[in-house]
Amino acid sequence: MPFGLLKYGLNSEYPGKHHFTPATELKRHYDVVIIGAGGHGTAIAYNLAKYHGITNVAVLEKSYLGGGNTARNTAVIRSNYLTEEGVNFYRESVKLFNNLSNEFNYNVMMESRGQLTLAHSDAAIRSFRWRAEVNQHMGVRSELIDRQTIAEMVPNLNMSEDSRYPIMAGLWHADGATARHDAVAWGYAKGACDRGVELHQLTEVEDIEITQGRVTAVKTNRGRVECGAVVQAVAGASSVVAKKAGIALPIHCYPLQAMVTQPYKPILTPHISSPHVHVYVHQTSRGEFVIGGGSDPYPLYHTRATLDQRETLAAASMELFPFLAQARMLRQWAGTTDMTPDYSPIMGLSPVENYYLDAGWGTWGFKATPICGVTMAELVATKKVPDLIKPFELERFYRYDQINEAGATAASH
Amino acid sequence: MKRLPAPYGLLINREQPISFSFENKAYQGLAGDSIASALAANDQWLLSRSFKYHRPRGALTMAGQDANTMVQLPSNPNALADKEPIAEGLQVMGQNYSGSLENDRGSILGLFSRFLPVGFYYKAFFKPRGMWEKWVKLIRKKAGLGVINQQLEPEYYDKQYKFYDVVVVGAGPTGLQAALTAAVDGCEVLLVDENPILGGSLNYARLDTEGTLAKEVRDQLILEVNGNSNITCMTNAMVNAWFADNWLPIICGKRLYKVRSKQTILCTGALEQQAVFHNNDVPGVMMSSAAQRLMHLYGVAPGKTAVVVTGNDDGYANALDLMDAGVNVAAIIDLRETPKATPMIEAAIKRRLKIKPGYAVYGAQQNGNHLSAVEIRKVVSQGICAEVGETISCDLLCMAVGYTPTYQLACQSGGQLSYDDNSAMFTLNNLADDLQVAGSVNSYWDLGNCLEEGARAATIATNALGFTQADIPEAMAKESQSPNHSWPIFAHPKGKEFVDFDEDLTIADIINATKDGYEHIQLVKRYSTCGMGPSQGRHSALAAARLVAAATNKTVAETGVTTARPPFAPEHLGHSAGRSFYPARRSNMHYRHLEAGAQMLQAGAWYRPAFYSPQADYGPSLDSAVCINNEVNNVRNNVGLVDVSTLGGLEVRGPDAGEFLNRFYTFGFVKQPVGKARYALLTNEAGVVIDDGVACRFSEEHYYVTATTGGVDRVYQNMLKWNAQWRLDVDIANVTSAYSAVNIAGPKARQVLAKLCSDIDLSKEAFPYMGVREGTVAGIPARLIRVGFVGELGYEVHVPQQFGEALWDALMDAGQPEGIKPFGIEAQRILRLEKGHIIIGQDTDAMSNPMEVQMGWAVSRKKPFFVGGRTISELKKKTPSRSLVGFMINDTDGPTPMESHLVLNGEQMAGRVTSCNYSPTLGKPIGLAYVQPHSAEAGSQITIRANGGVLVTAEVVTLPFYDPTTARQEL
Amino acid sequence: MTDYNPLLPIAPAQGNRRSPLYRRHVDLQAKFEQVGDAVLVSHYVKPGIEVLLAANLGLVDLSTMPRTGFKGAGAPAWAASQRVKLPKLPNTAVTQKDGSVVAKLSHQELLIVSNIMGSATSIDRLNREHLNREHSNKEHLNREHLNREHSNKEHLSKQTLAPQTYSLPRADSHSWLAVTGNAAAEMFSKICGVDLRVHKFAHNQVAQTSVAKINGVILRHDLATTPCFYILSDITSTEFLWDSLLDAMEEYRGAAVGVAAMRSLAANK
Amino acid sequence: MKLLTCPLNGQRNISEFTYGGEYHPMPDPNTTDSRAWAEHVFFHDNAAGVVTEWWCHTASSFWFLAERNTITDKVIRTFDTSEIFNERVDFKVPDAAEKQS
Repeated sequence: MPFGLLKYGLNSEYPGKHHFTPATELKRHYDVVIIGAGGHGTAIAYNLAKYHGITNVAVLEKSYLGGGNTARNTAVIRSNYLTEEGVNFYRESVKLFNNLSNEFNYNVMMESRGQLTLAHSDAAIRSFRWRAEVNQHMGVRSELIDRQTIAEMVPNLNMSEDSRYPIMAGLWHADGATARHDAVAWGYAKGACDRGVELHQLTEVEDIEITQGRVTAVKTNRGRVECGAVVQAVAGASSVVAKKAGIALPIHCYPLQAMVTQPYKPILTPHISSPHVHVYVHQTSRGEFVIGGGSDPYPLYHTRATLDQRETLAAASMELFPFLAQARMLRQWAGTTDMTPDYSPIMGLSPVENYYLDAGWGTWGFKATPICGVTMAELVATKKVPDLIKPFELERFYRYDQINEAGATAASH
Repeated sequence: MKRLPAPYGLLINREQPISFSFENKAYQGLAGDSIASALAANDQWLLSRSFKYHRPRGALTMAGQDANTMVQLPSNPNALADKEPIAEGLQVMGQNYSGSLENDRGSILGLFSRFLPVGFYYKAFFKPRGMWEKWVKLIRKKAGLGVINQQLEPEYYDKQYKFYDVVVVGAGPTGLQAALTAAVDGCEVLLVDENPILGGSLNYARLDTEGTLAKEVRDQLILEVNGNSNITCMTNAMVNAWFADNWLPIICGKRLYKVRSKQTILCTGALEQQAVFHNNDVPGVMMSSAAQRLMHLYGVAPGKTAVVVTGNDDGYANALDLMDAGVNVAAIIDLRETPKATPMIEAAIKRRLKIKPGYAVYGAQQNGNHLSAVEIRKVVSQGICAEVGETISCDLLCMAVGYTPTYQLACQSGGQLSYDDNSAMFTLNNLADDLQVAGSVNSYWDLGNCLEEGARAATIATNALGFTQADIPEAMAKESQSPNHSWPIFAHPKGKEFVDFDEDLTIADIINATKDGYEHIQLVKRYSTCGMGPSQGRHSALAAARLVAAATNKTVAETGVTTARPPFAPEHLGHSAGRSFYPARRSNMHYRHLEAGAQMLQAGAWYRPAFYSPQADYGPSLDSAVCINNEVNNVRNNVGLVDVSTLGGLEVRGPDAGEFLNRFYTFGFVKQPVGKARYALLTNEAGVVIDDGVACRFSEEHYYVTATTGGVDRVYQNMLKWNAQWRLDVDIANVTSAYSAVNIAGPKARQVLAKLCSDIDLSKEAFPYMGVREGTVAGIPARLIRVGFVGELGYEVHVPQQFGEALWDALMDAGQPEGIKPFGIEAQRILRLEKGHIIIGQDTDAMSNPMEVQMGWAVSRKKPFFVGGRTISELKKKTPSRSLVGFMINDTDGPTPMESHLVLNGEQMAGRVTSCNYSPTLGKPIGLAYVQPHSAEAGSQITIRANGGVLVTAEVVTLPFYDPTTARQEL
Repeated sequence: MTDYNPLLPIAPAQGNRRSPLYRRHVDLQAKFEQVGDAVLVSHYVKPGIEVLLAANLGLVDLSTMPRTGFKGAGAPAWAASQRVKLPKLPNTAVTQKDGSVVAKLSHQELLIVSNIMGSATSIDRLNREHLNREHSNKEHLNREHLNREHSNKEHLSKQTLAPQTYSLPRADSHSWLAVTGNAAAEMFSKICGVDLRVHKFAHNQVAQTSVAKINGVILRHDLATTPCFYILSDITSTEFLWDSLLDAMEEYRGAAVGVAAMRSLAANK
Repeated sequence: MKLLTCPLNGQRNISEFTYGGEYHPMPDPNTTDSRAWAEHVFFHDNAAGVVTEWWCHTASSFWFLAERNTITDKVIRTFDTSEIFNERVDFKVPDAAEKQS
């Protein structure tokens, strides 16, 4: 029994205290307005307050704290990307994740159980070796492993030679992890609110005022707010919000679905992913199997579930673990992904002065949360683009430069 | 095994006893029993242990709506005992306990519950840093419920599509009536019910004081339904979700039916809710409807002495039923101070039932693992009881305090569930098109109203479908009396008043979540996990909403009631998976390869020979590298035969054929001479290389264009899409499958071919390199293309698909004297590498532009337009960042690098190897790699990090490695 | 340059033209027979019961039987000029005098399959007619082409025989299976999302759709009173489709039968 | 599953179709400036509301256009490409293009 819990048992009155700003009126002016109280928005606020002393900050959320893609992603954390820019960025993020609970004094339940991505073809082996080589070169723990090692690591995985697409090799990423996705946003929000940041839920930004190319205010359903700077962190609605500021983005929004089974006694430790059959599976510490895969086949802002995707995910996960036929699917849901042409995010400056972008988060947003908080806060505070995110600026597309992570994102999330 | 006499026990067959075991103890039940009913008949009420505190749990709904009855079956963990039928010899075990189900050591956790506040995981376990990793190991041990059988071979699950005009979900009175009305009007109707028999609540509810009405109505409706040929009935069938455009997955047996209905009518009824009080989860405490089901469906008396707590008439009906069944009813505890006198209440009074108006059940007491008594107290105000009360011994407590609509399907269709605090009634709004709700799901409880509602919904549907043009009657007036009591929730100093049975969450947990600042109902749900368990909040959503509303000074309406995502009931993944369909494509020569000992590899859906291991059949097969090198050498020195049937083939015909290719590919084709082939490189609009092939011009208006095995389908689709915009006078046909093709290559290729090809002059002059001809080979009509992918004299021979095997046989036969041998993809990869040809997808990546891969020569500068052209000209303005070059490793002692090994420039990543093999012809490793432009010139030295971090020095060389003068392929 | 028409069947004596299912048939001890220019399965081991099987649910391989296709703006008119009775609407078919069936896949595309007797002559005729037309057209254009190369002018007038008609190698690009019997539609509903029930999908109606995850053309063409569905789909996936169909048929006791059974069903009016 | 009505094959499950991207007219590749061209190649309107987009009926390889609401997923209508592309498109060689290459 951890000591941290004693007070709850020994006090007669519940010693709870509000983690977040109780609902108040909006002020007339904030130095910084952050649109979107997901993991990213709250992380940016937290870093502004804690490391840059900027506390006159409002985080505006049209729904509830962490209710967007923060609540809908499948909580995978990894850094086994393909490009130098990508690996640098996500490697730093994973480092920050490892210390997050203690930084917050709030448990985000980070679990480093590793990620195993399966190759069913020569082409896949080539691209995995590429990732492994790049990762190792940059100090990220990735290695190409053979069938036997896979069989020893995951004894209940279907290694049959007769299956339609036999497993040929794997990319083992020891740094792969998961965390309680909600807790990440809650921890950041709590830390930010403790330092004076205001969190306003059920507050939707309806318009953005720009004068002489500079953002000056936002109009919300609860009134107009003047501001020195605006950060948009609304993955899944990036194009729609940016449009209010007159900014066009190279983004298409696709639903991304996932599902979870009832809890069963744990039998699967690492996170298993197979880009070839388009599925990934991991078992949480509640005992539920979380199953996800590729995006929907066409763009949509609606987060309905589809039977097609359920059928695909079920069939694919049973290719890997035939015994999952007996597991009962409990819940199926969807989030909205900002897909970019090069599968990398769009961060930093925008054509509008003091209007900063944190967008294009496709299927890789959750794992980048801590590093986005650090770098975007630094950008807002210093007006200088940190080297780590310089490559991800919107302008790259006008230069016909891309940072292609296509090979590193398929069904691995 | 005690049973009530018929007509009790609608579902059971008293003549057919069935033996099974529970917790290794033998029991006997009857055909038609669920596991739970059979055990109840044997006075075994304890079924499971709860998720967190391991509390004893028993039947709650007897309808498969709760997690209390989860048991372990072989290869079927978390099975619902009140839903699963018993079977001869079935072995049933409890779940999630240490020790025994009766004495679970895990139940000790209950004592610490006050130290495990809501969200306790967030509040501890992580100090000092690193502690969490240790804790999580313990937590993982405790996690989960049932045990998965990892040895299971999945059973035969499959699927079937069905099509109906009207699908009615739920065969209670409303559903039966709706189906009848629609069917009489001529619709093809599907009536679905999750239970084994039609009738819904008519099978167990008491609708009148005598208790006869339900049966009369049921028999009448079912008689008519069975008599109507337009109605198909599906029982034991679960409509498990609603998807766009009335796409309904129905689970029945081992099959998933995918049903498309034009009009859907949801008559899904309502779910009875529990009262929230101290120890409300003790076995023996159940919904009044559960007790009704036990008696009427299974002929089992739910107890000996009962107390009924109620806030509506149903409690009284329940009490009367219990009396009739010989159960002693100690008291009816009516939460209402002054219940309005209704026939049902008067009947209860007439039967001398002890009624306690204005009282609540304040707590339950247990003896062992079963209810022994309840403490009742006067209600002084909402949720508050008097200081003292009285205790009534009983072994059964029935809860009849209200319902929530079975809203799930309606909400999945976009419907919004709203609650009116004054009337304590629910409504469903914003339903999808072509979807309706009727009956108690729509808050109609009176039988007459339900029947009229059902008929009305059906008429709306038949009108919409054009079967009728009837006038739609006015919607029924909302009923004045709600069966829902507004506050059946009573806190207790000792807690344990469960709001959520799945997750062991009490009143305090919900309220404290709001105290921690998680006030939005969704945050409460996520923070406390209320409603996240196996029963998806069916019984916790309303109580939680009420508590949150009170704690945050809002109405329930403002707070909102959380609704569940699909599926409706947890479903086996096997159902969604069904049969697995992975199409497989085989060349017409497939079996010849197998007979020759080919090791096949996968290329998309295709099977292709990787290499041939002739000894495969007798004795150990040769080492693959040896086989591959032999194949290479045989092509270089004699003649080899490779199956290239998987190559894409596209017929581009018509006056604008050349113009079309000019726009689609990077090269120029308008002036390409007839009888010639020309390399065709494809880029997308971003200027990235995505495919290649050769365009063979067989006539002025006819090109036969090849494409990569994996790319042809997309290439074909893109061609059609572009021409839908350009409107050129050209026809495009994908004839990939229509042709079997081989490449016969090697210095002796002409010799061999000449034996079978009398009608084409194969001489160098008449049929030069890159020439194309039509003729016959072995009497088979053929297209011949002189290409040099492998760098030798070679002919691609394309013949109608069904002649592939005959062609193969003829060539292998004719080539015997010349020593012809088949070669596979692996050998071809080496041969083409020696020749310096790139493979799209291996030597190119998602960013490669033509300049980077030395294909600038294949990009025409004179064309007004081609796909990707403009972007390429933009890319040309940029300083190149990399270049694909050939390299050679002269020091043959070191390791041979592998594809994707990095090229290093000091500590800096400078590129990567895309192809690398030991070249049998050159006797050293050769390859292709992306390098920085400054080291792209021939002669530059590059460093490659091979396996084990060994640094290998390679020399950049001009391509090709082999036969630079192309003398051999132009032989 | 001489021309050959890849669509002309090779004489079976040469034994060249084989169904992708040839080995499957041999394993099932099929008795083969010659129908016109094609060799196909007459019956398997139990000829006696095959008619009954086929009446309930049978699977027949017709892949070696003649079939062809034409498309292009000029295709319908040209076919009409060749005395072909054309369907009015896309995705419908018309049975010709000689028993062959002409289906319209789009306003500019025709699919023509022979009759199971193999007595349909029109396919052979149309192929030859089209070949000659293509041939003379080609000769003419190649001459033009050469002229142009000499006079090196880009746009010389092209007198092609417009509007165009193009042949499609349907006999080789697509396998041809038939599913017969009263349980056929029910069986299809397990692997095909289109409602093929007899009162919803008429005789000579066509559906271009997906069966067991591969694309195909389904043409309902009854045998007298017995429902029968032709499936034409990617010939390289034939074995996969064959196996998938048999798997779906098992529940209804369906089985592979020979063309003889089809003929008997077609005969009993 | 959604239904989509193919102008040639009629109403089918949407799984029979391939999504072909947003429809937007291509700017003149020989006169458009570099930034505008980049926007044509990489950027999307990605509107939340009714959009016009390309769809292909996979089994028949038939391309058509659809108007669909990206918030509700309701398909307003589908129509033949000839409604928008009704005449032959030709490109002419501008001097600019010559210089570029």
